[in-house]
Amino acid sequence: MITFENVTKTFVVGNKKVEAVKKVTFDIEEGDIFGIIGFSGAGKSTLIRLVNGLERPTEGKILIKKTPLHELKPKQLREVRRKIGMVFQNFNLFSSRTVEQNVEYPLKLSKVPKAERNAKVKQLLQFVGLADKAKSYPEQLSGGQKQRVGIARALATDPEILLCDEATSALDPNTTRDILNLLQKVNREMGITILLITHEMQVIQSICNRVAVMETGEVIEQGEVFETFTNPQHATTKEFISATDQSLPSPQLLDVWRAKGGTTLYRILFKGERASDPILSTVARKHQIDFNIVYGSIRELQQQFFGNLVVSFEGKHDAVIACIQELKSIVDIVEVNTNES
Amino acid sequence: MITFENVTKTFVVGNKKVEAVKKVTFDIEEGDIFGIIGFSGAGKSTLIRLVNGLERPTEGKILIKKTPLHELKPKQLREVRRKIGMVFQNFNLFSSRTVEQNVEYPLKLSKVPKAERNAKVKQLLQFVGLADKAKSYPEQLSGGQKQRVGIARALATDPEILLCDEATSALDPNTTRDILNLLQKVNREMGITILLITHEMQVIQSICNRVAVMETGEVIEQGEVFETFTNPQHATTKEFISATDQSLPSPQLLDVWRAKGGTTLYRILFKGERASDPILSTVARKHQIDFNIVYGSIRELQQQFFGNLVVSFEGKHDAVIACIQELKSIVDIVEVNTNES
Amino acid sequence: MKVNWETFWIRIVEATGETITMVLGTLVFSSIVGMALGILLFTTREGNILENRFISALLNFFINIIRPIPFIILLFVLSPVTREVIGTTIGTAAAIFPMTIAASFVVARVVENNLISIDPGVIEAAEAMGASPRQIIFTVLIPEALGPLILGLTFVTVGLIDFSAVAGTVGGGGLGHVAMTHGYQRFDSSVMFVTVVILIVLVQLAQWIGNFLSKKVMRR
Amino acid sequence: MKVNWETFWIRIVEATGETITMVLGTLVFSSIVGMALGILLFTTREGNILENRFISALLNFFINIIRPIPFIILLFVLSPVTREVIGTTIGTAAAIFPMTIAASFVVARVVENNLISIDPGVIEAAEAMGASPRQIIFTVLIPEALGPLILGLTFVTVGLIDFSAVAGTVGGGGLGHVAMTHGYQRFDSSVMFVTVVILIVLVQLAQWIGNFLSKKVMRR
Amino acid sequence: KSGSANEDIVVIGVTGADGEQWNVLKELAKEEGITIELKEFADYTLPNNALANGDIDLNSFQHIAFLSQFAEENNVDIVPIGSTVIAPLGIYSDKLDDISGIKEGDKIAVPDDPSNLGRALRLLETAGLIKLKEGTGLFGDTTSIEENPKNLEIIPMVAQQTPRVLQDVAASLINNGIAGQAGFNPTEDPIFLEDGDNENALPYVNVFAARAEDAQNETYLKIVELYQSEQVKKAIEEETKGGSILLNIPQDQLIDTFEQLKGEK
Ligand SMILES: Nc1ncnc2c1ncn2[C@@H]1O[C@H](COP(=O)(O)OP(=O)(O)OP(=O)(O)O)[C@@H](O)[C@H]1O
Ligand SMILES: Nc1ncnc2c1ncn2[C@@H]1O[C@H](COP(=O)(O)OP(=O)(O)OP(=O)(O)O)[C@@H](O)[C@H]1O
Ligand SMILES: [Mg+2]
Ligand SMILES: [Mg+2]
Repeated sequence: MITFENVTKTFVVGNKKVEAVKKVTFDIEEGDIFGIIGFSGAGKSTLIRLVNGLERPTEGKILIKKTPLHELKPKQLREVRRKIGMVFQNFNLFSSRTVEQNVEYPLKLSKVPKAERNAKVKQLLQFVGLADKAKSYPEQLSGGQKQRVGIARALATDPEILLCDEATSALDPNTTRDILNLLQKVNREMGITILLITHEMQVIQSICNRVAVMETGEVIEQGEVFETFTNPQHATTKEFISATDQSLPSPQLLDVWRAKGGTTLYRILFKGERASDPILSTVARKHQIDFNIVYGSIRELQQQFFGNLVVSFEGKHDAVIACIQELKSIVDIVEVNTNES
Repeated sequence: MITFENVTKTFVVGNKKVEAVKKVTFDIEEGDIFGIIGFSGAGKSTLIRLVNGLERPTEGKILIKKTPLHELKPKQLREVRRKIGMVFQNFNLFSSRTVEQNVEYPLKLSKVPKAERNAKVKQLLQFVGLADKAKSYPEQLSGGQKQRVGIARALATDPEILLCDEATSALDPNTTRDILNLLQKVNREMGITILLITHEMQVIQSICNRVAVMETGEVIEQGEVFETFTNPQHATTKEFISATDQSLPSPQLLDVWRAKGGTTLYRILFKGERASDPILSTVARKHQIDFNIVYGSIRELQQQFFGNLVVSFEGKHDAVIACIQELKSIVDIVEVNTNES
Repeated sequence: MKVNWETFWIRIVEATGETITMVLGTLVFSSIVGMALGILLFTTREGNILENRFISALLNFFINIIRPIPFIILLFVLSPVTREVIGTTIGTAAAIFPMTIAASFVVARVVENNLISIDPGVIEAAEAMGASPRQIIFTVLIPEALGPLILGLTFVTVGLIDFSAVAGTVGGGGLGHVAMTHGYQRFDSSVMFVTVVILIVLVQLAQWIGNFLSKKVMRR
Repeated sequence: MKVNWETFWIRIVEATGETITMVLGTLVFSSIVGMALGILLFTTREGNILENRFISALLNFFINIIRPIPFIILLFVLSPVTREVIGTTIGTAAAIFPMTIAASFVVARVVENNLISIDPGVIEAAEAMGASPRQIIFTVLIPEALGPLILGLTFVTVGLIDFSAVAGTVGGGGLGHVAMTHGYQRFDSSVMFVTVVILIVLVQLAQWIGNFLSKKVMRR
Repeated sequence: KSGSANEDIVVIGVTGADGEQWNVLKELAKEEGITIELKEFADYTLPNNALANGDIDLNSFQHIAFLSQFAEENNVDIVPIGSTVIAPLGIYSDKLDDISGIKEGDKIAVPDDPSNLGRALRLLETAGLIKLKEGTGLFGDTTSIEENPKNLEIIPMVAQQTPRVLQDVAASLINNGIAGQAGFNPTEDPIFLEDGDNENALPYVNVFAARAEDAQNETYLKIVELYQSEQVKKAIEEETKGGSILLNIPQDQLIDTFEQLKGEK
């Protein structure tokens, strides 16, 4: 559906060059919900803006449905763009239009009849929870409300591709969940391909099937979400995952733990089927020891279980050692260094 | 430090009235990191803008250090404002100034000598990771970079009060963590009172000591963070907390669980000291049954442990019943209804 | 020597009508032409939707050729064209034509100036939705800049009222002309005073309408 | 009746100097006065930092009193003041004074028009940091609108070059006056042509400088 | 609605600066069944062009000298068909009582329209203040000055402005018609006056002009005749305080002067 071939985008600031996107190559298949994650300034927005030609690559090419973007005539480019919805990071709402007029705008461009437009706008506003703000102007909206208008506007024309640049960053978890569910729904029911940028691993975790991790312009890792989460290759990816999972307690908390005479902590990683087996409890019981879950989580990822727990074992020293030994053969288990975390 | 006395703010849109803030009364003490959370459009931004007089209350009054804002002469109001830093939800950077000039701006207003200004700007930019963007203009920055400039600018004058309107919404978790740590640091070391708005419970959880929950203009719940988290009174508050903790697996996952013949699930709530005792394992071992942690997390909250786990028990039916009975006397434990979650 | 007010007030009424005719006529035509030129000036700028160095340079050059020519000389130069288009070179209608030409270029600059302040982000948003340049012009540029544009056109209108005095020279008549010939040239301050007062009233009216409309559009 | 170019070119050079003097002189003074007035117009608007209904209405009224008065009449009305301030009512210096008065009001409107497009958010940000109205004006309003402001001033400058022709008729001299008297009125197209070409060159130069500066300031 | 064929309505191009006499003339013409429509111009070129192009039927704002020059330069067939007034040019001052009081470096305001400027320079020459170059015709300008012993600063400006700047100059050259309108007494105030009766003044006689083919149009000649009436004369005298003098010069003589001037440069 969308192919990046060795794409580089360089900005010139004064006499400095900023390589916002560096030699990026990857494919987004039809029907994907493709997530892009990366630190602030990694080049995510620039990358997504290349897809609909808002930025032109300095090098390389972008293909949409096998057609290279740069070969399109202006009119053809517009045709392509009509089928691509975009939610902007900074909303870009028309200040001269009310909420409903903003959402109606792309429908007008596509010459949809008035009655149909009205119905669609109403339905979308209902969905994003802004039915009562239909007649408000953007400057009369809160940050999250603006973002929701942007989302409704991008969805209005039932695009084939949806580009979301941090579409839920200003939203509370409930609204985020609703929006993400909607995205998943349009993806499933209408086969819309979604490319979404986020800095929240949870977003990727909850709806994406594929993910790319960007760092300083490069895509440093990409693949299936479950694979990437459970077996991250790159340090940055690990950081993102651990940031979501807060896989270790804070140093302060560890201090508290130690001060109270807590014993050695172990971090155990579960994934896939494993998470649903009572490994820990079976092994511990076998060795006649207790364990205490100090920290960590077991979550859902692409409808599989996945998690890590920080535990301490309490019981005879030998038994603990044996127990850990046995666990090592089944799951990933490492000692947590309580001096530095 | 900051007192709201029965404050109401009404906007008029066309001939409709929007009550953005409704009869709000509360206190923020010196040294607080006070978090405000609420759904999009709840009135958070309006509330925070009342503190430095960017909005005037329709009713009620706001006192800063016991001085009512509305009684201040323009010059006095400016004096007060110089001691209040503000991070705007939509950044509001000066487009005619470079990154460093933006950060320098409030220092210039306060007539800080050039050398000192330079040093301060350099230090702040270093901190927010934008030293290499010092000469860039706002439109050349990514969303997160703009937000970081806004943060640096608000901190430049070492204000006594810091107002943060979604100061980390556009930031990746690493940067967010750094910023939050910084806020905590300035709060601790320099006694700066912080009022922050967020829609992420994690933010509140990690640095706030007090929290207020807003809904449709009203403050529906407020108090110590630990108290509020562990014992939320209001449905909305519970929703926020559960949204963070994703305390239950998704219906899909539960289906999978059931399809695989999984047994009844129980949700156990731990808090405070309790979390660090090996309750679960002790009791289970005693009853000779195994348990499997299917879902959930144990986290840190205000340097205490806090969490909930969804577990299944495997063993003889009677033993399981007895085990659950015993657990009930120690912790909160409820059966998870796998038909509807 | 001084005018006889008993009969002269009719001339003043006529002149007021002539001024209004000239100004409104010119306003209508020059708004259309000037808007088109101004939009072209803006959209052909570097990095804009119809970026075109050549047209941009040409337009800039051309507009600045017309503006500095003293109006009466422009009038003279244009007179063959005026005769072709209007059928005559004197009278109110004949004044509107060269005034329109001159005013269009003023409007063009004012329009360009106002379009420049539009947030590039919203233009980009429309582009991303597949809006054609034509659609962007009519559904984004004009509506987004409408408030300031109205103020800009009001500014031009006020200028036109002043301008019409010069155009009066060619037999277009109007208050400015009366002020000049019967007032200034004949040293009759009563005429000067009356005409200027009427001019001021007209201008206040125009400005009031402009302010009202722009405030309505801008909601601030 | 045709001029003798052997001697006349000196007059052209002189006239060019006079035009430049008048335009630059007027530009400098009217920018200062007009900027101040324009800022006052903007800041006293409803909901703005110096909101003041009375001053706002007064200024609006006053500015629109001066603008519609035909320049030659304004000149006449102002002549006692001009004599007081400049010492005489004839000559280039004496032309600058009434031109400045007239142009200031034009600049004021242009400035107001450009300030209106500033994002209210940044003004708010400065307010929140405790900036005084004076500081907001100098550190926010002017810098944030500088690009369009420069274009606006360029627009006025081009207008002034045209304007100076009228001022020339009362003894200010300048190219416009030469074009009128030696060219137009004497049917000498060579003079018309030469003067108009010089005027156009001056205008292109002014516009080029304006475009260059504004582009530099606006980075687009 | 205008055009030579129309017998009843006559459109006359005038400068608005002329006054009451036109209303008087209108009344008189009405009695004769002629409707006069006035088109006011503030410029000296357009009324001739408008006449040549048939936009108007007659005009009356210029003297023979200007008309001849216009006809020559623009190659149009316009001729004088009747005389109106002559307004001698005077030197006025509010500081001096005598022309001899003009000092080194003084400022002199002169009208800037070509005919009056040439005429003004002539008058200054007659007054012995400057000397014009050999062969300077009726339309000299400041570059035609050969000698300027007192280094006078001669400042051309719109004719109506010269009386207004008296305070700022040593002397102004003012057309007596204008001077009268400006409130001077044209017979007593000038410190130096053009000789209106002189043969030399003939070029400065104002005329009605028509397209050549209309030179003998009866309606037009009737208007010319009506202009010479007592009522019109009185109106002119009142308006200009005697600054403009009504002249009745036969058409032949006007044409002669006109043709003669056309030959001059
Ligand atoms: N200037 C205004 N005019 C009219 N209504 C306004 C204005 N500003 C805010 N509102 C309305 O007031 C309510 C509260 O807005 P506010 O910006 O305080 O919400 P918020 O809690 O900050 O939301 P978010 O999390 O989305 O930023 C919203 O319904 C909004 O539409
Ligand atoms: N127009 C521009 N001119 C110059 N530099 C730019 C421009 N746009 C982006 N950049 C730079 O390119 C880099 C990538 O920016 P981009 O907006 O793609 O980041 P991002 O990954 O979206 O970050 P964020 O999560 O903060 O939005 C940044 O360093 C930014 O400063
Ligand atoms: Mg971005
Ligand atoms: Mg908000």
